[in-house]
Amino acid sequence: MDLRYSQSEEAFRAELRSWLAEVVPVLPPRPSPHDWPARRAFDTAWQKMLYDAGYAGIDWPVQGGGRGASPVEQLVYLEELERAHAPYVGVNFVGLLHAGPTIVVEGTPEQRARFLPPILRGDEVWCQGFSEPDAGSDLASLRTRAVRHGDDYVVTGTKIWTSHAEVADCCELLVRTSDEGPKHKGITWLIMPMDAPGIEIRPLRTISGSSEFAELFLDGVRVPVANRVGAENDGWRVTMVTLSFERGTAFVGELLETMELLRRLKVSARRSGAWDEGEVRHRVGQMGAELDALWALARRNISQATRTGVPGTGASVFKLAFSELRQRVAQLGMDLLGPAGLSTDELPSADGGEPLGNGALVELWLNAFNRTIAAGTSQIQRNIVAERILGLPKA
Amino acid sequence: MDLRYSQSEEAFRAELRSWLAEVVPVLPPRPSPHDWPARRAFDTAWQKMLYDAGYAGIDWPVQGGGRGASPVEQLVYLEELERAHAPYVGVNFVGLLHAGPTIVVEGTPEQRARFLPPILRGDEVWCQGFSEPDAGSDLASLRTRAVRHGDDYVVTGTKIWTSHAEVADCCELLVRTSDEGPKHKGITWLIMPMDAPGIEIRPLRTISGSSEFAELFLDGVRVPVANRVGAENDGWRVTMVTLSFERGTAFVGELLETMELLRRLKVSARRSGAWDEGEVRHRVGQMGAELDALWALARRNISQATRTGVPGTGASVFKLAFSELRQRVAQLGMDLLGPAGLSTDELPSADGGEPLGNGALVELWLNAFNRTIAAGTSQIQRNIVAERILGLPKA
Amino acid sequence: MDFDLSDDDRSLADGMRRLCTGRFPLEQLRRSEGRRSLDRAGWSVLAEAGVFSLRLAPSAGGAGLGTAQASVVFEELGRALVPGPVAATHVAAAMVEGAATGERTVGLLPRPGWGGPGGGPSLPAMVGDLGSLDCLLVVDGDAVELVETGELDGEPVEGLDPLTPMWFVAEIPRGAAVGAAAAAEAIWRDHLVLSGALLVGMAASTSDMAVEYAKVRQQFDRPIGAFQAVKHMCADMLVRTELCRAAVHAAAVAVDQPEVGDSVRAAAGAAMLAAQAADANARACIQVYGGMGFTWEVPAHLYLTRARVISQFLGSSGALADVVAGRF
Amino acid sequence: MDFDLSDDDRSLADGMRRLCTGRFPLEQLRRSEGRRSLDRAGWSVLAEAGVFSLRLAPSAGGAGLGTAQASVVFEELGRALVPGPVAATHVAAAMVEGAATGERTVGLLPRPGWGGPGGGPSLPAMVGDLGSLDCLLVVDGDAVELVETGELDGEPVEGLDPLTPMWFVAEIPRGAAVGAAAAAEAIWRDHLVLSGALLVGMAASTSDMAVEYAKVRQQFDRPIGAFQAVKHMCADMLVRTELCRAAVHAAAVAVDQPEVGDSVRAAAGAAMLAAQAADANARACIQVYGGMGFTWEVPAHLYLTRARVISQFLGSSGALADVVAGRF
Repeated sequence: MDLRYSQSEEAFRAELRSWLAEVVPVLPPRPSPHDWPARRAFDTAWQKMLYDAGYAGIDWPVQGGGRGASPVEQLVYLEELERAHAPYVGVNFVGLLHAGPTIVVEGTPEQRARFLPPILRGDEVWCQGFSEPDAGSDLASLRTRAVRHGDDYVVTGTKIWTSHAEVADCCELLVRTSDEGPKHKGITWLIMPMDAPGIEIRPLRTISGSSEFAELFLDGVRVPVANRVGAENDGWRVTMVTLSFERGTAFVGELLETMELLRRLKVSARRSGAWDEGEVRHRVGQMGAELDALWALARRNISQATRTGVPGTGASVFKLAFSELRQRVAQLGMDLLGPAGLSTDELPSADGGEPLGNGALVELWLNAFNRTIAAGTSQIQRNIVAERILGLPKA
Repeated sequence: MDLRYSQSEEAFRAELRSWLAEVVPVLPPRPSPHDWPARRAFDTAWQKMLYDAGYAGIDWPVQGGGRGASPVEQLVYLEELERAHAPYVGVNFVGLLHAGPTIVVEGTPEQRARFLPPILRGDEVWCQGFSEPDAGSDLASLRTRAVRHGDDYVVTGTKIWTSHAEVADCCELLVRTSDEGPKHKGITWLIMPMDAPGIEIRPLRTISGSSEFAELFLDGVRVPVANRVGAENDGWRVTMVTLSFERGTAFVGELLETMELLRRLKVSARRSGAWDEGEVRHRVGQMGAELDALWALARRNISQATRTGVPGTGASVFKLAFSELRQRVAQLGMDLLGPAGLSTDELPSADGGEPLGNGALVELWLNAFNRTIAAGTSQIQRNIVAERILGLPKA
Repeated sequence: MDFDLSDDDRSLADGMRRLCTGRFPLEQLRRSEGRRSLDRAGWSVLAEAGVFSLRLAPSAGGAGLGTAQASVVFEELGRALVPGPVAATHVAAAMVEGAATGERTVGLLPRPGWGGPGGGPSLPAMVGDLGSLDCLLVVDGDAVELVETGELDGEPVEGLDPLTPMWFVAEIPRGAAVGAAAAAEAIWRDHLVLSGALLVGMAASTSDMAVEYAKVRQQFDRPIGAFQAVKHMCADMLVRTELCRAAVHAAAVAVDQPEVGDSVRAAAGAAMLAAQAADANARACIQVYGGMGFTWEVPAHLYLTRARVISQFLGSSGALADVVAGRF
Repeated sequence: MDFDLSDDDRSLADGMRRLCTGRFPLEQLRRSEGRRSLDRAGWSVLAEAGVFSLRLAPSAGGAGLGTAQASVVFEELGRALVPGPVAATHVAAAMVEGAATGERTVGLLPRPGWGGPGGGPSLPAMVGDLGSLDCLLVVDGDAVELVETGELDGEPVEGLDPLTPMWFVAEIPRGAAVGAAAAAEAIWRDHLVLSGALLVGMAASTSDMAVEYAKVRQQFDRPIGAFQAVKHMCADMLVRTELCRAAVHAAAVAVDQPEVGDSVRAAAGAAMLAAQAADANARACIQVYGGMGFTWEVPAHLYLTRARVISQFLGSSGALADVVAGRF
């Protein structure tokens, strides 16, 4: 067990840190969270900068156009980004962390050549078309149908929770291609061009008022067979590959951001005097210890992934604990805000010091409710932990 | 909604209070919790005193030899007993709160005449033979078999969690009399004399070191058919009657005792200075509010039972909340004890004041673990609440 | 002693529920999301139904009913998410001319910095519905003061609850003294009880929503309510609701029948439990609804944010627990 | 960076687990329930296996290993419920002659009243295994003192944990100063880490027990582990164990590699989480076992009471959280 970084890892860190110190302060102002075209422009411009500097797809294999760095370097990368308050993946989330890695592993050479470079350069944005209104936790029961006509699949159905649909060029799409046998044996993984005719996008408003997600109504959309990743009816296996990336290091950036948030809450509590209450200190200490533990667990998961090549089951343990902790940290923030938490507009602070940022904090608090639902509810995660790790019987 | 007591209820209270003030202070010292014969002697002598004073079977119907008082008077009775620090039912628990009320409702005139007066007079002690090693939460799967031979049932099997077996005269016993149809359709409710040949009693030690429970090994025990309560194979219905008593007002005495305990903890915390910590005060206030709410809920349940004649489903709600609260109050006690909680011997207090009674408190803490298990685990109670009250589907 | 609801109590509740579903259905309330002014016509309907005058003597234009009956009525207002300062205007009815009849809407604030029974938030003060308030009662341990809203310098801000417009008010001026310490305690206590009743109704409503959804939403070829994880979450929601409802009713009865117990302790404890239940049940409701619970469309979040708005003005759980602990 | 256990770490753990199951099987330990003296022969076996000398330099008779390796070893001791002051004697090894070789058993106490890192219980002091201790290290923020047990006036009392005999000690005398503030901090920190490791092993053990029972215990015609209520309880047990294990290992590495972070913060946080996990998992284990979990025969309660004994000497969750909060 060694938590020190090697010389080459430290060299990578130093080089990255100095680059970030140069570019981050002169970035244009962040766009409004509600202005999706502006967000796309900002996030893809940032991705282009990373690409030009050699930091795109840090842990993607070299044959996928990535840097081929180790998971540990990916960790250093995330640490430095957070430290520099640099932008994170934004609208490139699905391309960089979901679809891209899946195509690296499961795509054909032609698919890799066509789809990977535009992701890394920030030229193309992806969205996700997995869940359906009646296929949430029970994803394998999805019913969006694809029927083969010549060189195309003709796709009809409804998708939901499609992130960034309005600004996306491509969609990773799960479709039903067979009704025979068990339901997860008739699913196929497709790449759908978002400019194909027959796609209707209806934005879905979340409880924080954002329209990060949409519903997709697909009516006879033609998707070339050449855009199929993996074999027909083998899409469930491909999906498990995709989800293993989501459940791997995908939350590390948010963990580091949450640690930073807790530190800010501590500073604010000291200033306001709330720190004098044992309960506030104990909540900070309790959550601080849990964040430290999760950071240790993340590094353990990454060390094990480095050894085995794939993210392990530790990811479900991490996700389960972190999603609830994120909610509790956000709750402490709300409690410290007091009455100021009743508004999403920025308010002056009571003591004249730097305000805690009540608008951003309220939004973070509301968005945190999503964490125990998205990417597998906590109930589903507990099933996974109990059945796959502990070997308890299915019901 | 009226929380005032009527004139007749207040008259009953006054009369009882003055009787208790007279007799409780001159009771002999309480026996050691580990000396069962002495406990039997103490508890039955107390029951005899109650009987002679007209306070035995306060809410039993008059035809069962009881006082026939209303549930509200039963509540007054429990309040006054707790207020006077009088003994509670002790080893008479099963007879007074389980078997007796069941025989009142379901027994034959002969059974009532034979079995009820000795319970009320403290002449006979009862124990319970319901659960089996393989039939706990799933009670209806019980396998202790009774085969009819002439005027007797011949019973063979194993029972567990039999309270006070070693000092009992009678046992309320569930046996299997049929294997046909659903498993709960082949059960019969019997009264087994504990001096019958073929009964072996093996004490079961609990985590607090007490031997309150035993295992019963029954090998060809003869029980007269005349001792059958209800029809053959109709014992499950009779059992539900029995359990409805257990889940009714059975916990009210313990609720009042827990309120008294919390008040003692407050006094102790004030003396030690722990009261200066916001967390200690907030725990007391939180639990105090929950105890007040449970006391309100108990009175609501009793008012509804008075109207309908039977304890309602509110009892499961009460049991679920109270069993966990009891554990939390006990935990606060342990936390206030600090190092003194590491011993079950009585220790001098740190500040020279009256000690909190660490031995008794540690025992109470350990016994509280039983509360979320006995009389239906919290998991089973949640099923009952969800399925019977909310109408959610069975799995 | 008969702590069950009487037939009169039940028909009072039924009547108020019918009024709410008829006049204030949620679909209609939601059309005013983001509103900055109160629906005055709706306010008059509430006044005519006796929501504010219920406890006044018949000679003063009231129904002469008790706090217990008021709590039954307010539970229905909470269930329906009826907006506006209903509890404040109700407790002000005997003190502020025109409150009982709905002619004047009255807000209630703890004097900022006051840490007495129930505690209170410190500056900056947020005041809900300020634009539609005629006056404010400001309460601390010593007195009740009446502040005309014209004297307040409020800045409109976006509210957390889309149905409760908010104003930021940097300073609360002193007002005319309209009551002494005893009145202050009674007003604060009654406001805790009736706010608690609103929160009970909200906890019950999200519990009902979750249970209904768990019965119809199918995943893995069965209703999700058949899975123990969901089933037990629903059971816990019911337990929380039943407990705080019993607590609020007992506190209300203690206000009406002082001889049965300490009404301040009962009010503080009941408000605390009701605030916790409304919050926890709204969260559980979002979780049972899954992804849909995270949408604006499903109203679970309206219960979550309304609960926070109401609770914020009652004092934190810790402050309320302190009151109970001191009097236990 | 490679935070995974190395092959050497794993064989160290395997070896210690074999030693424990061979020499300290639980059935055998349980035969000494109520004992008042330590099994000296067993103590020597632990010493020979290097439990106390592990971190000493080879020149001092040790194995020259790190705290990380010690934490792996102590997790196994905790899992097996090996009794006696193992963590205290280990951290005293470099300071007290004969501790490393098992010739002297050493206890460790915070100076009563000391509220420093990790805090400490106030009087009356309870000392476990006093009758078998040769000496005690008494630690506060300023110094480490060595107190010979002959100077202590202890009264034997019935212990909460039947495998840890207790003595009541009204007063802890001053002893010889054997270390200054830095040594005191290091001793206290290392004791937190190794006690944390014991608690991790205990949390893992009750988790394993519950999972195994849930697989074999049948009710309603299926293993109880097929019911989500039980299944999810087991999942939560694993989550707690994994989290505190990672925390204890990270704290141990921080002791060995000071440049990677604040070892005192890591130690306090890890000990706190491990104490919580050992307690919560023992409770969950009792609940999964149902009635059997409430029997003396099933060892779940031994883990519950041992966890309380160990945790009591580390300071409360609040005191440990304060350390983390101050340094976060």
